[in-house]
Amino acid sequence: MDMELPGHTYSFKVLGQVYVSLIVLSALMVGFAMLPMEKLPIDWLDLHLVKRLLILGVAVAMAGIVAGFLMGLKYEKSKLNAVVFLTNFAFLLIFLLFVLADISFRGAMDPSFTKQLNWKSPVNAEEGSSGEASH
Amino acid sequence: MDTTKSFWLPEKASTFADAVDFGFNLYYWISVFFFVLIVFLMAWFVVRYIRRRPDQLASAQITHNTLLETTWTAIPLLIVMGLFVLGMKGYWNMRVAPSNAMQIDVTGRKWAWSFDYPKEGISNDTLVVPVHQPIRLRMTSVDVIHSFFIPAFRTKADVIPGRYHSLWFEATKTGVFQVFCTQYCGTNHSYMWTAVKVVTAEEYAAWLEAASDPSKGKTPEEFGEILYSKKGCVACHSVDGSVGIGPTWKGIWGTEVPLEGGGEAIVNEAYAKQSMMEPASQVVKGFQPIMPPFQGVLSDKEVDALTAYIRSLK
Amino acid sequence: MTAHAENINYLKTTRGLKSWLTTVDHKRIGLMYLASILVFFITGGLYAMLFRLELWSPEKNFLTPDQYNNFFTLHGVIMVFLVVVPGIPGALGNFVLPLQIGAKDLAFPKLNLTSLYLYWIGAALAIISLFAGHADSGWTFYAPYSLSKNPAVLWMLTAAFILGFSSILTGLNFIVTIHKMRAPGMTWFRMPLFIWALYATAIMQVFATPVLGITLILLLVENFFHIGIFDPALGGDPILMQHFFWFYSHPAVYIIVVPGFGIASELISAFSKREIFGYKFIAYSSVAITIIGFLVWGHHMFVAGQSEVADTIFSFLTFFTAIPSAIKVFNWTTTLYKGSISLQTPMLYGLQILFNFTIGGLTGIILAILSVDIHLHDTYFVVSHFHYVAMGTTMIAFIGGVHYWWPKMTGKMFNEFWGRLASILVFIGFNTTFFVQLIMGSQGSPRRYYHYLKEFQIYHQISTTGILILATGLFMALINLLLSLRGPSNAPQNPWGARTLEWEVAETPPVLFNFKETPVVTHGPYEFATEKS
Amino acid sequence: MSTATAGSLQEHEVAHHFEDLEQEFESHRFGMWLFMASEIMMFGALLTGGLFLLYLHPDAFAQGRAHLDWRLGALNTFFLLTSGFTMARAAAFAQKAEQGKVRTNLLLSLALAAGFLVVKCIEYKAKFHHGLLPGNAFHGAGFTSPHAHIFFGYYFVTTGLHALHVLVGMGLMIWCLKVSNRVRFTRAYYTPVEMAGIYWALVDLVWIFLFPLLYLVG
Repeated sequence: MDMELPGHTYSFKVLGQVYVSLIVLSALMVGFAMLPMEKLPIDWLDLHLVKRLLILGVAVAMAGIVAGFLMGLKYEKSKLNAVVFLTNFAFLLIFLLFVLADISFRGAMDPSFTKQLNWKSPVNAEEGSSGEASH
Repeated sequence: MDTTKSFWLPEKASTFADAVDFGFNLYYWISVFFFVLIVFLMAWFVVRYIRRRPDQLASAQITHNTLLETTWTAIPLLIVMGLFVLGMKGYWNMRVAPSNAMQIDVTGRKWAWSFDYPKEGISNDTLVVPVHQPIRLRMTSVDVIHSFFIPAFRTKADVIPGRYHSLWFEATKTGVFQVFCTQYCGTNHSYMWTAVKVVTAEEYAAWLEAASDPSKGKTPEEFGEILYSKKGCVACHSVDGSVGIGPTWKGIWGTEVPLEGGGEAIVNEAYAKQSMMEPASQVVKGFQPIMPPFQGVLSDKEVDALTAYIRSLK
Repeated sequence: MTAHAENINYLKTTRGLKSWLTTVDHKRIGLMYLASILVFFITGGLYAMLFRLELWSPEKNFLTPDQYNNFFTLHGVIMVFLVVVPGIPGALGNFVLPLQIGAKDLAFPKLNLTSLYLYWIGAALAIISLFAGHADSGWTFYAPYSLSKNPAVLWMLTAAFILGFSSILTGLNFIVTIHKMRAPGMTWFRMPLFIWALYATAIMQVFATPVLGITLILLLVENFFHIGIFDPALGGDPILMQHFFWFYSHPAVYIIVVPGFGIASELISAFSKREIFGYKFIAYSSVAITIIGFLVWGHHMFVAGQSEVADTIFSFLTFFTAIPSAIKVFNWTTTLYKGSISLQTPMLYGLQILFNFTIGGLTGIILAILSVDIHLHDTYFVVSHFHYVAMGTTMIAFIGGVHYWWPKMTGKMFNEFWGRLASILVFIGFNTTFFVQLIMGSQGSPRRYYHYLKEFQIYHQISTTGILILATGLFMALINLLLSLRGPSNAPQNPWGARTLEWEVAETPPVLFNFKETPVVTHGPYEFATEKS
Repeated sequence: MSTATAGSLQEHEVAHHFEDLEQEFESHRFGMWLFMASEIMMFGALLTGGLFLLYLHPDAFAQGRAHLDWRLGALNTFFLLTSGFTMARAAAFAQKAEQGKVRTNLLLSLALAAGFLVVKCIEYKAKFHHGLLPGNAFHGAGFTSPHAHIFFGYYFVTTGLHALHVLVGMGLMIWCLKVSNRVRFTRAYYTPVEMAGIYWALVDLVWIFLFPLLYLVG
């Protein structure tokens, strides 16, 4: 009889633990952000990047907990939904990496690529400021 | 008749053309081979195994053949990897200009090109370049994305607002070659043409000298008429009275025109100059405020010449 | 009536307009999609004919440049968002999918109706756009051109956004149905290849279309509030817009063409009475195309100003799309070997797909060769290439599929003679229209040109002649099908002798819940017998 | 065991085209997941765009972030995480057929979601007040980056879209409350609460990434 019941049975204890760990992790995230880490006397490491990666790591951990417990991925009988969820992030990663492959190598061959010009476009002529071209 | 023009490809006039045409032709014959193979097999099977009785069944059911399928996975894979290397080499060569390249600035606007020779201070509507000299174009647009395409040189690059994009080439023979805009840019996209004039080094030097002062020996009206087509006014303003994207210039001088948003203006020197520098400020009623500003594009002398030309159009 | 409502023909269970508009029956929804898509196919086609006639000579004939720009934009938007993307999944997929896997309906029948209504709302917005001015941005909506606050473009953006939703919901419905609703015995490798194709398509619809959604939202917001994400005048990057757009629109090309592959597999197998050659290779190749389809969008941007590193990566990956496509073509050809080939109307379309897709695929690979693409980019060569794929493969498959399942949908047989004649005209017309465009393009004629060099006139004239033949063929096919509706309900249960469930088990036309009792599947979709000799 | 009105509640019936309860539940759950997948793609693409802009204009992002109050962001994070917790509890109580507690938890989540929106409104109002607006409307003082308006344009688009999802989620909670008046939730049938819960967890998930991107790094 139990076999025919859909889904998993929620446990209040687990839910409580999940909630507490999410709150702790978000406090940790804010903590990392507030830490004046970049002022450390270390120059062989991009500390801004380290900080961002730490924060990202906490966010990913929180996302994992939300998906696993609140959305119930951990209890799935077939792993289908988990596959969907991971595929998702795989596609997003592709998008991110390839867009970065564009922007971070612009000008690698021809430095004039990187230069951003700054002027008002006549396309938005309605602002009336279109004449103030400053090349 | 140009002998380098073939059934598939236009004439060749740059150092890239041979490599690109080689890639095209190589791939073309590979395609022809596969296309003929498929169509021949298809036609042969259809003729050979056509159903003769209504209840006829297939004479064999062949569900798969791993060797065959692996073969026709592997062979195309090898071919395309070869093509990739070929394309990549050619492309990187097209992107890196040699260090002795001569730089010319290109500006795209709706719907005209202008070419600036920074060292000589020349601005022109056609690209004049010496033969056998690498040329690097530094390109930008003042409104929307355009694309600069010279079929005979087999090269092309988008011209992007807010940023420079570059392109280089080395012409291999003299002549006049077509330039197209290939990124859709609005009403007169298909009129946004110009030409590359490839000349010998001596002719180029002579041209530079003459071009440094285009108004020499001309009346303001004559110079204005040249500017009218050179600066792209012709795309929107007619001189025969027909209504284009902008008002016609014929007979407009001295008249009082109603303005968008109320009011009127008399077409005089001040109004003409204002309309060239800040077109959006006083648009004639019934027209769109789409004219690009010519602030910094036209010199005072050129403005005067254009004004004189408009005045002469009775 | 003593019989249960669920045991009578689905066309007769209830009557009246209201019963159709509120139906949740996938078959009726499929038919309503079919009718709507045909209307827009004709509309989009008429625009194409008008601007092709205008191109008869390089100078003005009867359209102004603005009208020309407007017409090719409308042709593009209507054909892409209202015809080819929803076409095969919406009309044929809806009708056939549950029948082929032995389900009573799609997993979410109400959601399915919602998709249809969203399609109609999107269509209505597109029609409003026709009256709101000249939408002239091209179907690609490139910034900053599309940021000029043109009301017609804004309506079009909204329309495309809504149509994207419709597409996502259809895809979602299909995936769940294929996973959860298959009849007993319908294992993954007993599914017809059309189902595999729809499955691959649906994955792309669900994963890629949201990115189109966000692109269109950002374009709308940019138009109204100038947030400066895409607008270079405000510090944004127009290339980023192209990344966003093509991240959807490249998979969209496969959303368009993969269902066409599915239909090709069905037609070629059924009319050769041959088990499809290399079933698993074809099935996996559909899925492979899906995944590769997400990795190659940057090949639309080789001249757009992205970094050379990105260009090179995208070019490398693009070549891999050639492999699954080649596998399919070879497998279809081999399926004909030792078959019992019947050249009935649907098969004539099936063979046309093979012919056209061979050209469409081969002309695609050359566009991945970086150095050659620089020359061919944004010319008629590209136009011709994607018409060989979207029209020559997908729409031909659509028309072939409509002929193939027409007896099942309506219970009527169409006239074979006129059907075959129409299909031959379509073949001649299509290839006349588009083959010359390949030559014109490689000669350097840019696309979206109202005014062109005199030397290209002969190509344009051949192309315009072709479209007239094509239109004649298409109208002949349409009239032939419509006339059959007035004829007797003479279609046998399985007129083509196919082995899939919708022909072997379901009645013609099917009953309300498709099968009188849930079918149990005991054989593969293409297990035909062999001649004893 | 359940509320006083339980006697008048209907039992759920399996829809005609499904074989059994399990098939129905699994289909709904899978469908919901696919929908979540497409939502994640949409927000994910938007966040990728944000990283792109961060790369393009790092100073604009740094200066923009300095004008956001991380404490309000953290408060909102707290609201969303707590409401996610109460939504999961609602589903847990639905399984135990405790209709009354389901309703309490739904109302609690609704209140927390409303709290989120109130804080959001306070933040928006402050931005309007200081002229920190997108595009040409931007007239904030003290910025050296010419592109600071892009940060705020991006801020309004992302948080606006997220707030729209919060509103939809609140709609779903209200719908669940309505269903709970009509249908008896049991261990065998608690689908509406489960689906709303999954959707709400997604709203959490998106915020977990938005919060650091906008308020913490930059």
